[in-house]
Amino acid sequence: MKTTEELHQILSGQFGEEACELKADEKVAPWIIVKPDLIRDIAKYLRDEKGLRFDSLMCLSGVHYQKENELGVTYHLYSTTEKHKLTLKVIMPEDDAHLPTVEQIWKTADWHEREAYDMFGIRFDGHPDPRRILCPDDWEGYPLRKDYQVQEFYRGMKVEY
Amino acid sequence: MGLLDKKYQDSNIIVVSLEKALNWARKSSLWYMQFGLACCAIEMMATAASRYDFDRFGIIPRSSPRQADVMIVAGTVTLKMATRIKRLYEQMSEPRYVISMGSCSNCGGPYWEHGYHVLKGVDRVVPVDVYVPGCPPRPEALLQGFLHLQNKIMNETLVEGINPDKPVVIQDKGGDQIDIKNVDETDEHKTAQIEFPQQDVKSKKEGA
Amino acid sequence: MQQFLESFLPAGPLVVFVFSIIPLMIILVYALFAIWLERKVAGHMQDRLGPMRTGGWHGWAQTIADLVKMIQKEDIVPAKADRFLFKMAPFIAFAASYAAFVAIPFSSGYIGSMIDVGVFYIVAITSLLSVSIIMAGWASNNKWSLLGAMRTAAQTVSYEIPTVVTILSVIIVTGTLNLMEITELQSGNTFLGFLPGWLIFHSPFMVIAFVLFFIATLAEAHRVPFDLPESESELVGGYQTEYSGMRWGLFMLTEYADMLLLSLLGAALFFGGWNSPFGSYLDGPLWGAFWMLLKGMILVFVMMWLRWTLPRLRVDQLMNLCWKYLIPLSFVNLVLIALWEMIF
Amino acid sequence: MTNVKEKGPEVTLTPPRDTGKGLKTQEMVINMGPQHPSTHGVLRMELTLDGEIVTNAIPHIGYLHRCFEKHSEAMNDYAKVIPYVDRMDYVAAMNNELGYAIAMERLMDIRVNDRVEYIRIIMSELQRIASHLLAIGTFGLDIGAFTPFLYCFIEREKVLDIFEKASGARLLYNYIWIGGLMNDVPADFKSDTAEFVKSFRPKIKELNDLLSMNKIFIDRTANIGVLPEKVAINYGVSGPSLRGSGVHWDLRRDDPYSIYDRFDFDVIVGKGEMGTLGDCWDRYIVRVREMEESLKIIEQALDQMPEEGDVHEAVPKKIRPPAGEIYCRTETPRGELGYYIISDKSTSPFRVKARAPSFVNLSVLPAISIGAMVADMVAIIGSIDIVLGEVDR
Repeated sequence: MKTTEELHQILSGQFGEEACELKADEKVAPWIIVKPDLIRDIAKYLRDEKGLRFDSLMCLSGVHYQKENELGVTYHLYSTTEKHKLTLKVIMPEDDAHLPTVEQIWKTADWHEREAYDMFGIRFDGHPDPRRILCPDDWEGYPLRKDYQVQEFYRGMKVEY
Repeated sequence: MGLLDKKYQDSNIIVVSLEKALNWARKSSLWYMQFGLACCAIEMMATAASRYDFDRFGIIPRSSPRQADVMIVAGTVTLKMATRIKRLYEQMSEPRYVISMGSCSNCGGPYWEHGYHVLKGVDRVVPVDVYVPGCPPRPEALLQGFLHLQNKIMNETLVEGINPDKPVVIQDKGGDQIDIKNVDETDEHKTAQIEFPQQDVKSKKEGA
Repeated sequence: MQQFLESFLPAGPLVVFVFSIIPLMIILVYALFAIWLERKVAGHMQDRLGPMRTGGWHGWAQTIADLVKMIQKEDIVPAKADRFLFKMAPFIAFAASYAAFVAIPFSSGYIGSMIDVGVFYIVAITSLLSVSIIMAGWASNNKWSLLGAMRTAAQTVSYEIPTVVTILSVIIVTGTLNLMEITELQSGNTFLGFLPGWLIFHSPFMVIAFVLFFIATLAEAHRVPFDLPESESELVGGYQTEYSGMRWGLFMLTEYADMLLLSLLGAALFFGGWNSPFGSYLDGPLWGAFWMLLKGMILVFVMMWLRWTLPRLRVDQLMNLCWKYLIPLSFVNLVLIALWEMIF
Repeated sequence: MTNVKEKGPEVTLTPPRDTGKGLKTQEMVINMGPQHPSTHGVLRMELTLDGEIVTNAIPHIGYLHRCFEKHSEAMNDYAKVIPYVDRMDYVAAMNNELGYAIAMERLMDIRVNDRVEYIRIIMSELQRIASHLLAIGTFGLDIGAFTPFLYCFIEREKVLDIFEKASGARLLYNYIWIGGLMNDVPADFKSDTAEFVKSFRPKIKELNDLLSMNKIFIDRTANIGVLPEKVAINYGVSGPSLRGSGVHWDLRRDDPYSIYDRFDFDVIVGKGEMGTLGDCWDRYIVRVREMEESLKIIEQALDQMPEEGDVHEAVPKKIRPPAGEIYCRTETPRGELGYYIISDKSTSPFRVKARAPSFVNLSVLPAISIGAMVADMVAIIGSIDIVLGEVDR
């Protein structure tokens, strides 16, 4: 059982101060912001390191921060053996949103990453099956971006009411 | 319709009795296609189950569209699914009917405004005979919808009159009396032409 | 029967026609009744009512309405189907099961044809059914249909063996293949003073033979738990998937006719056929027909009962059951019955 | 924005094999769904078959994608999200509402009184029973047993009657609100529920006799679709599907929310009684036995429920949570339902992400279905118990 602060200590010791940044002043649970390139290594470390053992990825969500022109991915981790939780965040610029996949580390990420791609257009490098999951293959745009404009027709069917 | 579709110009006693018998047969044996889309499908199952019992009216499910008479569009029709609904409808053999069950398939329901992926009413894709309101409709409401459909079928005729391919307006006058009129095709009633992709299954070769 | 018809019908061909049409009438009336019964049985087993509206009293006209509706339905032949085979298949299926009725003794006064190889003929002609199902499945150009058809082929071919072996054990006792003679042998005499002289009471092994026969016929008639060819929850509709309207109706009719055929065969082989259960009381040609059909219907009812109770087997388990249990058991039983015959 | 078209993985068929007797065999691609009697809605499976043996299975989802997350962001009130939450997992609407209400209450630091808590617990446990009944019934239907399905529905209707009396709806209730309930339960709620609990126990036994211990049913489900513990955790499988693999994991006990810590109940896990640990039968029997545990919880809750208490006491007039975010998870009949809610201090949510248990559970399907037969495929899908409304959201 470790708190986010302790985990941040361990991570910054392993990957350097600049790799991860702790946000502890938030209301409910603190989180750690990590660099996009490092997420795969950090994830692997978190899963395999003794005493951490984050064997379960509870949730992976894409977020669009329109004001900052940024896209984010939030990872909610949990360890079924050590019983501790951790929230990781990755922030990327909107026009070049890509990060390494964690699909090989937690299989849960497979479909969640596809969903994040489908909804936000975030690309996950190294994902074995990078295609839309919910919307049809020939859908235009990324629906959950805040500036999303719905297409007028889809295969001859009017989309708007 | 199949057998005597609009072969006569005006009705006479023989035609009237025959069409009554044929209509009776069709209304008494409405087999619905066994597929559900969303929440309404659960209520559809409940209607078929013991308490409400579809079978009392001779309504049973068939899983193949070829043998089905009614398609109950039970739930939200998404744009991805709409193409399949259209295809299923085309696979059904005439005479075929469509019951739109629930607000979602009537008009988009709660998803009408922001549902970018929801078809706002299944009547944009296939012609609908009966709309059942509710979110989801109670089983009683679905049964009522079937009774309306039976009324409609009883008013069908072998002589030229109502063109079922064109949109109609139905007015319920109480009891068994209903009035059916063709209306002019407007944009509102037009069903969309769907462009089907070449191949749904991404394999190159046909197995069988 | 033929003489009776000749006494008031003028022309010879007409006599033959009426004579041969009788089983067809029986099948049609029976199918109308049995499909309604099936839905009623299902309904009452499931705490429902079943058809109630159509025709008034307990939905008695439900099947008639279904039939008239099916005639009105559009007859679809899929674009890429093999049109000839697709259209032929239901007719061959029905012809096969109708033709088999010719050797069934409906009563002491009526049998379609007194052929000496009656049982053999029935077994042979019903094999045509699986041919027609393969035709239907292949011609539909639908993969589900094809899977259903392949299952049928395997199932029918396998289950014919235990069927035939159990029939063989009856023939050891009776010494004839003619169903009329088999039935006649079962009349009159009694066992233990009160049991009718039916073959099922002949020896304990006969009971085993009947159970094996019944299981095998369930599979032959494609009823639950062996309804794999059309298993709805897996194969959509099996070989019938692409059929609509009356062509599908013919398949349905065949299925029910098959049930009756095999039940009547079971009744004739094991339950004394048209013999009255009360010795000579309520005997005679007309009562005979009544007893025969009643016995058949009771077996049909048991088939329905099973359908609404049991889940379905998987295709490999189906084969296991046949090859590993039914066939060895039926052979052992055959030997035991033969021994019983030698000793007593 | 560019129109990105991604092709799926190309299905590669093995080249035709010559069996040496002049016969050539080849694999066949078959499309199962979206309209298929046993895909529990609009799931589509692309199966590659070698004879009847599945060599590859690709699930295609999204045929019921109803834009839940977009709707949540578009609503101008947090309370308006609840009807959409209902429609997500339409078989277990109460549990979904409970999850959302708890997440919002934690974010806003709202405490509800005991009466509300107890009513919520009773409602969500009744919903669990109703949902499991549906899952069991349709599973039986997939295996080919029609009658148990209808028997399950008879019992389910009784639960729905209780809900209907309280909320006015049969399926989608909008009953559990943020900070309270829509209204108090009717006067005869206690007696109705107690009567149901009493009458339901013998029905479980009946169900076991008819279906669970049926030889054919066991043959069809034991040793099929074995989901090993490690794979299950790695895929994030939760709920009865995870417990069927023998993992003692239940959020009601391990990460208690609401007042679950006040009740005494067992976490049911699969034991591999009829075959291998983690097969379809284990997943099925976990659901059957969980219904008994739910009955236990309901009985205790009925005993302890206080008579007094205003169910609207803590309902906020204006829902304006402080800026922040929360990930809150609860145990629904299908597993771990998590809500990730980001608030930007306005009255409408900035982001609501639902971590739907069916979505995650379904993703394990290709991993456990290779080598099964087509008929097993149906059993495996049924035993995972998916609700497509939740998979696609």
